[in-house]
Amino acid sequence: MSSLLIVGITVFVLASFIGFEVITKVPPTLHTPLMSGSNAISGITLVGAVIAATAGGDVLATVFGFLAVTTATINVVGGFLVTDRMLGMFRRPKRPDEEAS
Amino acid sequence: MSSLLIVGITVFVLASFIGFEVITKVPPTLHTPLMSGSNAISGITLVGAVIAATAGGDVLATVFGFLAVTTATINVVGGFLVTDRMLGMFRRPKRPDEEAS
Amino acid sequence: MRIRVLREPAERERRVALVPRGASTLSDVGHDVVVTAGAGTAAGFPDEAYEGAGAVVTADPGPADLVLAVGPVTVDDVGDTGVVLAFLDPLGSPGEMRRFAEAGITALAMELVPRTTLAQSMDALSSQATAAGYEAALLAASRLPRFMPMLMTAAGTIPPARVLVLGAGVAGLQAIATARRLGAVVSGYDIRPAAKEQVESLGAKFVGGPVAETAETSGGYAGEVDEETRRRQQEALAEAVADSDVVITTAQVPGRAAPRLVSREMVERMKPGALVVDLAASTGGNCELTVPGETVDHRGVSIVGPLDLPSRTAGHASDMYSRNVVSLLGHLTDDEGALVVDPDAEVAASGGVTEDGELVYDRVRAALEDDA
Amino acid sequence: MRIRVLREPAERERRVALVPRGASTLSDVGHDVVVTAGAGTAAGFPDEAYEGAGAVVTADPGPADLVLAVGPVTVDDVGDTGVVLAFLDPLGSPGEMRRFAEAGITALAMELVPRTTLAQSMDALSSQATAAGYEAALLAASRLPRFMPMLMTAAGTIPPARVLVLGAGVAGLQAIATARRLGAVVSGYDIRPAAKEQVESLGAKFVGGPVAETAETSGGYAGEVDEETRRRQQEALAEAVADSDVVITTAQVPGRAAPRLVSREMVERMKPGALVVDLAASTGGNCELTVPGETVDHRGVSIVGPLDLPSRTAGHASDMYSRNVVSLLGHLTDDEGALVVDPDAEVAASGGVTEDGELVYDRVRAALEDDA
Amino acid sequence: MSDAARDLVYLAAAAAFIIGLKRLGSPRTARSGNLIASTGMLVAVVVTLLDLEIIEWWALVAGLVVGGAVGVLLALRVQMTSMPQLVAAFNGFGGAASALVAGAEFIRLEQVELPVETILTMILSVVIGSITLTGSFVAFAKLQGLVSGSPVTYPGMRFVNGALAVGAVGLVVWAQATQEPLAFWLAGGSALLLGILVVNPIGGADMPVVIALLNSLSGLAAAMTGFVITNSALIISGALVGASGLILTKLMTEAMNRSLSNVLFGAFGGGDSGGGSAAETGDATSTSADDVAIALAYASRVVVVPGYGLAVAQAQHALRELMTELEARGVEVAYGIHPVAGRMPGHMNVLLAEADVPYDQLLDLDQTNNLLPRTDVVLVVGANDVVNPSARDDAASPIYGMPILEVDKAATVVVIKRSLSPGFAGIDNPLFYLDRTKMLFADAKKAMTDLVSALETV
Amino acid sequence: MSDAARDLVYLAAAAAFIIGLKRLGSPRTARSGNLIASTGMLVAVVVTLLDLEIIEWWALVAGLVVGGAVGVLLALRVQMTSMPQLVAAFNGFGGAASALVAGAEFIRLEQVELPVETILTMILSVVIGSITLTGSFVAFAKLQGLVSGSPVTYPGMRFVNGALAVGAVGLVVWAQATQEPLAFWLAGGSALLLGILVVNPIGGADMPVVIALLNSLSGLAAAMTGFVITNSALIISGALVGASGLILTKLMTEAMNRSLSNVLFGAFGGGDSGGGSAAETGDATSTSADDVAIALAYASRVVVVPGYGLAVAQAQHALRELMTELEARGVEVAYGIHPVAGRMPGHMNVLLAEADVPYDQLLDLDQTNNLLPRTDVVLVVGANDVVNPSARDDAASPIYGMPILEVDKAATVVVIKRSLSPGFAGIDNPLFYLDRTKMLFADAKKAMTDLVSALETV
Ligand SMILES: NC(=O)c1ccc[n+]([C@@H]2O[C@H](COP(=O)([O-])OP(=O)(O)OC[C@H]3O[C@@H](n4cnc5c(N)ncnc54)[C@H](OP(=O)(O)O)[C@@H]3O)[C@@H](O)[C@H]2O)c1
Ligand SMILES: NC(=O)c1ccc[n+]([C@@H]2O[C@H](COP(=O)([O-])OP(=O)(O)OC[C@H]3O[C@@H](n4cnc5c(N)ncnc54)[C@H](OP(=O)(O)O)[C@@H]3O)[C@@H](O)[C@H]2O)c1
Ligand SMILES: NC(=O)c1ccc[n+]([C@@H]2O[C@H](COP(=O)([O-])OP(=O)(O)OC[C@H]3O[C@@H](n4cnc5c(N)ncnc54)[C@H](O)[C@@H]3O)[C@@H](O)[C@H]2O)c1
Ligand SMILES: NC(=O)c1ccc[n+]([C@@H]2O[C@H](COP(=O)([O-])OP(=O)(O)OC[C@H]3O[C@@H](n4cnc5c(N)ncnc54)[C@H](O)[C@@H]3O)[C@@H](O)[C@H]2O)c1
Repeated sequence: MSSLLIVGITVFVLASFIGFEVITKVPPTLHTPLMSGSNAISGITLVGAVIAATAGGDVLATVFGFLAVTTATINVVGGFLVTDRMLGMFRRPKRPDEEAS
Repeated sequence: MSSLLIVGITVFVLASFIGFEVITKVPPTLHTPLMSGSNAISGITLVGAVIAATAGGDVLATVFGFLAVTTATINVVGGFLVTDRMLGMFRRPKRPDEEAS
Repeated sequence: MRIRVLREPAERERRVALVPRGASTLSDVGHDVVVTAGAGTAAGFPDEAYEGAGAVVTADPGPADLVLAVGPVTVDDVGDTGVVLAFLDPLGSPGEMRRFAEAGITALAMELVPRTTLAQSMDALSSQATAAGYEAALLAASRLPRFMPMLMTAAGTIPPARVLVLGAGVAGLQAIATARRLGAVVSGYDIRPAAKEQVESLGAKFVGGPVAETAETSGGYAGEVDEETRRRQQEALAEAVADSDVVITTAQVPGRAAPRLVSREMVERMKPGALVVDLAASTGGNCELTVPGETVDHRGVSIVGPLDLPSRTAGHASDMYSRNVVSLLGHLTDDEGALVVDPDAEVAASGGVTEDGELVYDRVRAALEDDA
Repeated sequence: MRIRVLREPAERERRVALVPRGASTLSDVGHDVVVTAGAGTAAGFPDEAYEGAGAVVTADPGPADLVLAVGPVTVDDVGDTGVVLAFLDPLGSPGEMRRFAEAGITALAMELVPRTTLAQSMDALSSQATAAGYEAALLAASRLPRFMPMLMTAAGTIPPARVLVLGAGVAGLQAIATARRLGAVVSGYDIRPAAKEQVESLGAKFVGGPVAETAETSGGYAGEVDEETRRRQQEALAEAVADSDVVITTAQVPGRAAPRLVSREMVERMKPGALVVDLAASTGGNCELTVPGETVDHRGVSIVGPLDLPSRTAGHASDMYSRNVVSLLGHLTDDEGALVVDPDAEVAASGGVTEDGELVYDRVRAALEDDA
Repeated sequence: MSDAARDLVYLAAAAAFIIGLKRLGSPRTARSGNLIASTGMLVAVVVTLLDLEIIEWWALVAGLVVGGAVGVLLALRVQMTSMPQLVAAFNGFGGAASALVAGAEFIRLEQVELPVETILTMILSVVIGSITLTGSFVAFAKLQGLVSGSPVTYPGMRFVNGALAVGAVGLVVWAQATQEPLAFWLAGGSALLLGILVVNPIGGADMPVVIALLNSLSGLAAAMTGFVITNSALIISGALVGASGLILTKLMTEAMNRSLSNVLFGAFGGGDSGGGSAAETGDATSTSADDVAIALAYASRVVVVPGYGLAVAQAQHALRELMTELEARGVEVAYGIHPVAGRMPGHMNVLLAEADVPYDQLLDLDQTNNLLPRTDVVLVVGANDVVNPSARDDAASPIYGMPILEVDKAATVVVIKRSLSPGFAGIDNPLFYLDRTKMLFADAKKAMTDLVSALETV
Repeated sequence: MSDAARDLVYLAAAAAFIIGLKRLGSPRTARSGNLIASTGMLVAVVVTLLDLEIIEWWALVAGLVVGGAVGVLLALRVQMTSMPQLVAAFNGFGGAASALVAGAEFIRLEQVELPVETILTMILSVVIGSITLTGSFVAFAKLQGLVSGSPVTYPGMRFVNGALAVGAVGLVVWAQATQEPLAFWLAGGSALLLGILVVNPIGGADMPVVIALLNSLSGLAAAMTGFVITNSALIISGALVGASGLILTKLMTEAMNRSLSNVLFGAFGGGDSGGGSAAETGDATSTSADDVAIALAYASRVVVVPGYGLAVAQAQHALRELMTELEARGVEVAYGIHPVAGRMPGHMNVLLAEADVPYDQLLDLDQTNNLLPRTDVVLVVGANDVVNPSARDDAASPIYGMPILEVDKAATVVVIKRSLSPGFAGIDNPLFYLDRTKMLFADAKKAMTDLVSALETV
């Protein structure tokens, strides 16, 4: 096994730990926005898509790249926007003690 | 900068995130045991010490290595043991509903 | 419609059937309200208050379309009227009912208003039982030569009084709540199975004893129980009664003598200084030793059979009764304000005893035929 | 030592100074306890119970070393004895105290036992005030022609009664607690600054009014207040009194007439059906209209001046008094069981009124000299 | 720009994702979390472009323009109620992207002899991405009502799915060992099929859980792509989403009182109108203490309507505690008391006085009905008949004409009781089936305690 | 053994540390967490040995034997009360080890031209390790009473420390730029000095915080060593401890109501007997709601002694709630009522009846005193005179002879009141200064609410 792979695995494992830890108790109302937001993050594959689309070579590969950029962009742009829209509903009333400050 | 260093930094940052996340609300009674346990973990430097002590070469380096192994071992062995001793005090009474099962 | 408010004929009765607020409601919808002078004084409603509410106060009110009273009243008490509305005790005095019929007076008995969810605002039995239950607990507390609540003081620890409430209807539940408020340890018992949950819903204990699925008739009333059940009841209750400092009994079966729940022997096993308050005194009492309207001392145990409990909180009791009456009239009058006693509408049907000179209530007729 | 338990001379007094349990404690440590026949009956302690506790019950008990009574008692009541222990009201009847001195009887007044943390188990003022406060609230609740608690029912919403307690000493606080238990909205007032926290510690509201730092004397009693404070007090209380359904007054100043807190005008501003219960009736009353021992009706407001409140819960009140007495005797007797009235020990010093034929209590002497 | 600098920027972007994800977990910080994560994404893409040796322009520009436009359009136009299916669709696109990148790489490197691990991650990326793609779109179709939302099963279904899965694994092994294009593409194709077949039997009500799981998978696909193109940003973010998606899936199944295997293989589910995270009981919508706590915390006025159930559960102290907590947070609270609530006149007064509820918070029928239209949340605790709208609306009802507390005038109605069973009057209550009504099925005391602790996390 | 395999094992060990650390944070899992972490350590060391090309044997063996023996001896022999200083000492050893490894590496590679980053991490490792070493041992000495525990300051102290710090940084820069051994060793030496000078001015009561911070530093040192020898196990574990140590430090300062800068530069602190995490007020030991919650949760019998303060705070409902929660956890609870508690006869009865405390849980004086010697925790809530032992022990006391509730017979006494001020009788209460007494200074109602929420996390 290459050391690059080992590094990849190490990073993968550590990031997974973070993923497990970072989310603990989330109220059900936030389940959908959270899912949507984390789905947008998984659109990071856009970075790969950009590389695939611009690397040239086989036309089929470039077409694949084009499709990849398109779908990934939909995922990223749409995902973050729609998450923000969903979260728009959380506006809290001012507490009496907050009004003073 | 070497890519090894970048990898090191990546790993370091990810592990730090885990460190920040993994501990959230700890009751004060556990502060000392937790400190002791995590201190024992930092004794991982023993791995480095072992390498330093066995690599040969300069005698001074080996002497340093010996000292490093000694101190690191104290830290690791003593640390884990004493943590366990401290935690010995947590024994909970059986609840009525637990006794059934 | 000319509505007359009676000054109650019964001696210890301090309530009044309509309070000034009710009088003003009725005047507002166009009725003429006439109040016998002094009718509300004992309940804390002076004649001036009625005048202020648009009623006419007079010593001799003359004929009317409708007479309101708390009751019970006789044909002589009501005088010249078309309809009378009061607690008429139709099953207890069927003869009087026949006399109403003969006099051509339509008699509406407040106790026959159905006990449904819908009719609760007209349910005077409930409102007056509320007052009775509350006053029963207070009466017990002040008669008792000891404290109700637990007190741990420098002069010793005083254990809480034990209160047992037999019969957990409206009055019983209110007595339970009031005794609990005062800090007593309260248990309750009733023959209806649903009562257990209700007693416990007030934080009191339910005393194990026979419950009879069949005991609950339609309308939520208890029926009479057979001899075997009675015997098991007495057994189960004997211990609980003996342990109690106060026993409040409220068990009733409509139209029948009150069930005998506490026997002489049971009283004799109670501690000296203990107390029995019998709310069923008027129908013969739940305790063997009860003398209606009096306090009996039996070997250090007092047995009180009060008849005037709701009158002890006459102001509020009248207020509630008055609202019940107004609410019922709202149901019984048509758009022009005339009284329409429609035998098919549930509320009125069950309230009516006599109509057009006839006895329309089966059980009264039955009672009279039994007599005959 | 021969200890005699008096049958209380006062007519309405149902308490007894020593209950059978106390008698047995005293017999056990070697005293001879003699009980006048029938002494405990009214409190629920039959003669047999005393006999069972090792006491001698007789109609004519003869001479004794120590006489126990609830009081007040005269020289004639106690007969031939060395010491008498009772509520003697030394400041109210200094003449009687001189007579005790002349008769060579050592008079120990229960009301002079100091109100310190240490002496609480002998503090009969506190234990009897507890009973009085509790009974006062109950009396108010049962006399009131309305409910204490709030009730939202199908027959209308009944607002909670408003109860105002003036004077938040032991009895006042207990009255507050009991009225709160019954669901009333309670406020309290006292001249001592510390009382505010105490009233609030029972969940009641403190009525704004003048408090006087100087009002609290050593021992926690209130002193007399000057004219200016009295005026401001009346002003501040006028509104609160007018708003109340029940006013319970308990303000006392030891050895003086009770402060006048509720004037005729204030009563006249109260609602018809409202109630004043004056616990200070025996020392003249906090209300201008109070007649001790009677109920006055003034324009629809009843003013009750009960004198027998602790007697209404005679069983427990006697029980507590008896424990106070036993506890005090424990302090006053030496190892052989003989009574040692040591004027230097705090407890006894303050309890003693006469000794060796002398008046030893300054304030009584002063009162007598004033008279002379 | 040096590789090192680029990699450090990727690290920063990954950190932004981590922080963003964390903040998304709490209502107070969620919005800013989304902003942080999206900023991280922008930075990562920009640094990639700067760093890139661009050989072909058109595919990049066209893809960004088309994708961006479609994304914005969908995100802004779609109705709030269709959110779950939209997320499913986005997720499908993400899976497709990962598969396509790996596919493109495979094509480009077809002639090169690749190390085993590279082929393996490529195939995994394609397979996982493809399953995500088709699975997500089936979920989308079910939620959107394009196909029947009810579970679709047929005899031997498990066998077929199993065989297909085994086949796909075989193809993966084959492709990985030989770098044979046919095997590679066949594996991808069977994954597409598998996605459809696995999701199809699952009912519409369970779809949110399925989407969460597919979301986790799309993270995994991105991570695999990261291995393929040796890009740590993809590996970290992919792993992050993969792991947190699993946790989220677990949370969601717990909120529905289901287990994951139950959802995936149980092949049953509620009716065809499964929306949001709410499970269903009949036509009434049930909810969780956590959701109610949020609704309460973000309300400005809450009215409690207690009934006999409060008394049975003896929950008055716990109720008072909950209300005190809400008051401390600046919510206006009141208690609406119906004259016949409970089983005796004044029953509620007895209980609430015991719990020391201030009298001035107790409102009678008229006061309450005046307040209800201006109330954000009304909390019906163990009451039933006294809030039954048929007394007002249904002339045939045995209680027609009785005045009721018109809780259906409030913005949100939460009803706490143990089941849908009727109250004293023995009649059904249409309130429970209103859209604005959420049922919290629990003993009243337990519900109160749960609400108090749920409130602490809001 | 291949490098890849070794690295994977290291990764597994790191995972064990992460899991272990997480479990150490909750009383229920702490012990198993420690076990998991130590297993990870064993695995990491063993795989290192297997993988190693061993040139010199003696240093390894001697070091392991000596270190192991000393470690075991210290861990098992030292008294429980000396735990904080023992942890400090261990921590010092850990820091020393990191510094020594980096030093050895420096010596070994003296002749080789090293890349900048390698030297930098070497020096950082030596410097941080050295500060940890001396700092920890000063903390040890203070706690052990070897030097005065009170803050030691002198005029110009800050200036001297600042200068030294600047000098050390200069040396680091110099060494890093030139690989000059003199600069290297001087930097290490000044770090040793800095450790002493920085910790010395801090008072004994603040030492636990300092140790936590030094613990975080020792993690950092290990991580730097990891960079030096390019070992991911060290980097991960070191970063983990470094980060979690910071969080722990923050938690501890919060528990003491201090800020970190306040601790480090405030140069003040309590007396010289600072033990555990408890802050001090006079001679009484104050405690936190979290600690009391643990004590309550792990007790088998708890007796509450309420007093006037409970009434003033109107905390009866909250108290009842706390006790109900404890009962649900299987703790036996009772209320010990002193006859004169409060300000009127029966005051406590009124309150507790209002809160619906079952009568059979109310014990009078004698019953309570019988039970107290068999009680694990007695919770004195706003009571004072009625639990004053001088009424029993001190013939000169004005309340001598009054019967009291002998709460000092219980294993642990927790007193909840707002201050040390006296009660009604106006006399001081020696109970507050007993070793077994912990004071929770707070309004009784607030304390109850805090305890209830603290209990949830136990
Ligand atoms: N006030 C009076 O004087 C009086 C007297 C007699 C009769 N009534 C009648 O009683 C009714 C009162 O109305 P209401 O709304 O108060 O009560 P209700 O209509 O009887 O409904 C009470 C509801 O509480 C729920 N419940 C029972 N135990 C519970 C628990 N432990 N936790 C949570 N929920 C629980 C029950 O549903 P689940 O089983 O699903 O939990 C039930 O549907 C009216 O019909 C009235 O006419 C009143
Ligand atoms: N029972 C009776 O009949 C009666 C009548 C009159 C007098 N007394 C006397 O009163 C005393 C009763 O003893 P006790 O132990 O109950 O009371 P205590 O000795 O008066 O002590 C009460 C303690 O509660 C604390 N406290 C006050 N408010 C508080 C709050 N909001 N939160 C937390 N703590 C609070 C106070 O300390 P902090 O200020 O530090 O918080 C105070 O030290 C005895 O001396 C007794 O003789 C009794
Ligand atoms: N629908 C409504 O809204 C509504 C309103 C008020 C009352 N109610 C119902 O009406 C019913 C009667 O109430 P009430 O107070 O007028 O009853 P009541 O005065 O006729 O009787 C009092 C209680 O005595 C009990 N009892 C009778 N015989 C007994 C025996 N042998 N042993 C023990 N207990 C015995 C009865 O069960 C009843 O609970 C109750 O079920 C009540 O819930 C309904
Ligand atoms: N040390 C102890 O343990 C202990 C025990 C019992 C009582 N005490 C204390 O003894 C004191 C007296 O109690 P008590 O009940 O016997 O008092 P009390 O019967 O003499 O008087 C009753 C109350 O009336 C108040 N009062 C007097 N004049 C007033 C005026 N003009 N306006 C308003 N209020 C007025 C007094 O302040 C007192 O609170 C209290 O402070 C009490 O706390 C102490």
